[in-house]
Amino acid sequence: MNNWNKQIADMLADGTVALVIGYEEGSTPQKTRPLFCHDAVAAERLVMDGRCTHNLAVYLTKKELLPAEGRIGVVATVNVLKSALQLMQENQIPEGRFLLMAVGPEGKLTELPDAESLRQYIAAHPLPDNPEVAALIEKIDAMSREERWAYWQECLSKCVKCYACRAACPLCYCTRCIVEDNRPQWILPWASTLPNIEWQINRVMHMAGRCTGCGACYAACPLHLPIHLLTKKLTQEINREFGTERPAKGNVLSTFSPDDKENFIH
Amino acid sequence: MDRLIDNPYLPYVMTVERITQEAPGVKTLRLRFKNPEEAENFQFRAGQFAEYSAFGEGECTFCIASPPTRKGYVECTFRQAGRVTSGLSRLEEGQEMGFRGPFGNTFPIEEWKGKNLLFVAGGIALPPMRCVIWNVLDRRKEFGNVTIIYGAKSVADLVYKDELKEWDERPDVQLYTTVDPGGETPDWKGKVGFTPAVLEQVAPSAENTVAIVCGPPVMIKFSFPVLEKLGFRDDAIFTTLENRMKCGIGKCGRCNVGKLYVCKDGPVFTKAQLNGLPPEY
Amino acid sequence: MKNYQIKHSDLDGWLEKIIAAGRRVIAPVTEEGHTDFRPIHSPAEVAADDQVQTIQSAKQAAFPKAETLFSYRKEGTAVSLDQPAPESYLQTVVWRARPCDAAGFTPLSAIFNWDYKDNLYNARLARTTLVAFSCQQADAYCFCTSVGGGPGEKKGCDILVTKLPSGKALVEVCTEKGEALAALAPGLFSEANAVADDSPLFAEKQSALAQLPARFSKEDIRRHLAEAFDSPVWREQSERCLGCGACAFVCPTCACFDIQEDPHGSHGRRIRCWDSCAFALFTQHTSGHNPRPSQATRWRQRILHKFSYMPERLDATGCTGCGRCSRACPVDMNLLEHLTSIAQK
Amino acid sequence: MDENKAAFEPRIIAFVCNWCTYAGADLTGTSRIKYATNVEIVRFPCTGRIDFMLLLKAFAAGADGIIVSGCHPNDCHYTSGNFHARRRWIVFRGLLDFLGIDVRRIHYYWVSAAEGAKWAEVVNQTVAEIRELGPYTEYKKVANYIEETEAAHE
Repeated sequence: MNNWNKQIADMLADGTVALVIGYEEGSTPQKTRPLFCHDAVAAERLVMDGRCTHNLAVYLTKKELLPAEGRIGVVATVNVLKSALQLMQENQIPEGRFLLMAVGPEGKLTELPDAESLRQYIAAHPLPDNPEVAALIEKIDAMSREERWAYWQECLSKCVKCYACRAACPLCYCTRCIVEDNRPQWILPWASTLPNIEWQINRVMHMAGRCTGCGACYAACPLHLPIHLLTKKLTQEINREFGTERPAKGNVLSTFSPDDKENFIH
Repeated sequence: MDRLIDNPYLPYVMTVERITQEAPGVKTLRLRFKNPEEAENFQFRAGQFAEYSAFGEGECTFCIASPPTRKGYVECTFRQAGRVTSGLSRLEEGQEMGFRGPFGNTFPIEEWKGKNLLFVAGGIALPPMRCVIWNVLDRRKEFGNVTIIYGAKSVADLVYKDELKEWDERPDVQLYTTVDPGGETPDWKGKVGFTPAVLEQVAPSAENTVAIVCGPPVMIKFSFPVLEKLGFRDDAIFTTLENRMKCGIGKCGRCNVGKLYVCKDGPVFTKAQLNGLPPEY
Repeated sequence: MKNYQIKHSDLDGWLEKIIAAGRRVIAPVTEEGHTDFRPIHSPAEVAADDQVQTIQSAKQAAFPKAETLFSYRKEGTAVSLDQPAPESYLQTVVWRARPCDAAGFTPLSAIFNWDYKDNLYNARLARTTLVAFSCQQADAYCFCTSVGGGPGEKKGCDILVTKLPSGKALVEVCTEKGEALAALAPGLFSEANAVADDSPLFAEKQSALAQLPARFSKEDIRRHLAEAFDSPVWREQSERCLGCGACAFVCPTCACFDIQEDPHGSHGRRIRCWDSCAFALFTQHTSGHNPRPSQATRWRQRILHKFSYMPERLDATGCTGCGRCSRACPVDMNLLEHLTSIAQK
Repeated sequence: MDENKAAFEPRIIAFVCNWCTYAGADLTGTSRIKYATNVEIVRFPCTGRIDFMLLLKAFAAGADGIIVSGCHPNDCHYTSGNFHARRRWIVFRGLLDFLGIDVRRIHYYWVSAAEGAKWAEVVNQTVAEIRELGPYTEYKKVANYIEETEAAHE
């Protein structure tokens, strides 16, 4: 047992935390999966390494899974921390409820009890940009408009509307999603090309300036549709137009600057 | 229309013949078959339900509220709540809509011959019972005492007001209407109190009696123990379940309670049956 | 029905004839490293036969993700209805399905016909010919042998092709529809013997199949499930479930659907589309009341429906052991693992 | 301009704010300025209230071009609705372009209540440009598509 597993087992045993969400070995050696530890024994199963890619922050807003009392520990990757911080900024989770923990390279456990410590940790551990994603976006950007339309039309015609992209995203926490509204029925609820495209446009627009770029939407898609390119592209646009700084409260689209560009408005 | 294949999702086209505003947000539609041949072949029994279409909005499930003893039309009573019920509410007399049915099982009325009948209903749940009540009243001599206890939130929320008056005036029906505390008007002559409490007060005899209970889950929950106290056996208590459904024909996968499909094995269940089912309703 | 042999190298020629006959052919196609069923127009588009399985099942041939139930037209107060003619459904060939795909049509047909007959599904299925290829490999998610299937199982196939080590393929024709497909390329086939249990051909076929020992039996599962409704296992297994519909949509036997409206002013269509019991809104009443209010109760429904209710009511098991749900699950809910743990409780 | 394009009458949907552009369009009429009749106006309280989905719905319903117009910056009846809208359109345009949706078909304008003549001008200009682009068939094709399993759709 790693030292950090032992530390977490102790926290569960002495009641410092009522539940710990982390990762365990998955079905195949290539993957891990989320694990809910309710007791010290289960903490032995916790792992943390490069295979841990699920964004566990998605569970932080699911009240039915969380004990009513006590703190909840999360053995988190940087992507999880980023999403958790965003959730705090959007007032979706209270600061003291979760004890986020990062595991360092030598198995050192760092406790990040509040938003400020999260901010500092995230700043100190910048994630490299994924060159594959950047290359794909460049490839699509280089296409003619007609080619881009053909590309996305073909790609999104395959979508089966399982909403795994929505379910896996920590920031898709609406209790009633636009696709479930039927008065009016904004987006037709079955899987076919146009409603699929409209669904993605909605998902992505609602992520504007909020997306932390973790790629959970893409990882969750059973058809491996590159929908993360849409959020990534949007983030690029926002960075270019409005800078990389995000408002501390609210989001890019709930604010404005009188100097925003308007070369497209006549 | 030529039915190319027997398509179980293809509704009958019905004409809205009469619209009655029963209570705020609650309407009864009387529907007649557009095609007389379909009317001729149409049969149903008390307790069965159907799928009602407002074309352009979708389909919705309600019981058939008119009795099978009244031929030539069917009626449904519904509260306007979502997209489809709003669409149905917008229909005007003479307009056409869809109807798919009848589906589900029935109240075993034939087995009730010679017995006393106790109806306990709350709010918008009188419609499934109304079908049985009129069926019974149309064949009044075959049954014993008929007692109806009907409660609603307020006086305005009572449905079938004319029929309630008619039942009240009949010497062969005991009718108790009640409204929740605070729901009464100054000239309200009925009872004030929740339906289970009124049931306890009226205390009908369980002797040779069948109880039919329909209402919101909370009313059913509190009525069952009262009936038990009054001596009703579990197989003498009938109710209907109202799980969400889309197809009505045992395929879409929504309405099952354990291994039973409400749309096929229900909607009518005895309390004895419910005792053996998981609480998925 | 007859058995034939065909050279491996002639399989593409046969497929070409099938395409030339004007059938809609869907077959495994590999794009960006992922293989799934797609409509094809040439044998060259078909993926190399080295993958265990496609992402989605073959059910889409008879149960598309969205289809028209009927259309309506309003004129004044009147409404007229029209419905799809079964003749308009395309004659479809599913090329290189797996035996577990073919097996899925038995429970699907049971659901669509156990009481009322769903003739839309039936008409599509009647126009679908399944050419399954025996599995030469299995992966960590496969468990067909635990639920009554097998890598060389013919049930549900119109034709089962087994590539033999000899360079020939054994073509077992199971139905008239299958025979019609073989008849499109008579020159490519030579007749083969019946595959009796003790024949050399049987032994040769067995030698070409993936080895997959059964891990449990359907009966074990069903026996345990009879007492399991209130078990804590549902919550334990479903804690990480995200409540998406991936498992249901890739499943060869999941048939739960939604009925929706496609209005365009005075005319429109009623649509049937795939739905999933994992969605919270699946059973939610208009009032907000939900008979299956948590992910744990929805996971329980999924397992009980497939392994308890369907066997009891429809005499069919809602699982062919294809493992697609486990492969598709974003959080690695492994059905084989979960069933094994239920069977061992 | 070839014959086909001349015969094509673009269908333009205009989403406008109540306080500036709608009043401006009203002024166009009362000033008896003649302009293209291809436009159908949908009035909103504010450009900030125009959901991006409405633009997509307009295309799906058969629009060949879209006009979005409201108060000039600093003239918003609700102080900042048009600023919020402007920011939303910046982001939205970027996304649509990446998806290959033809952003040349969506025209944004500021038209005040006093600019009746400008309204006539922007409509005429939009109609001319959309006429040049031709009907937006590639979007309509997708809108009416449901499945490839029926012969009728082949």
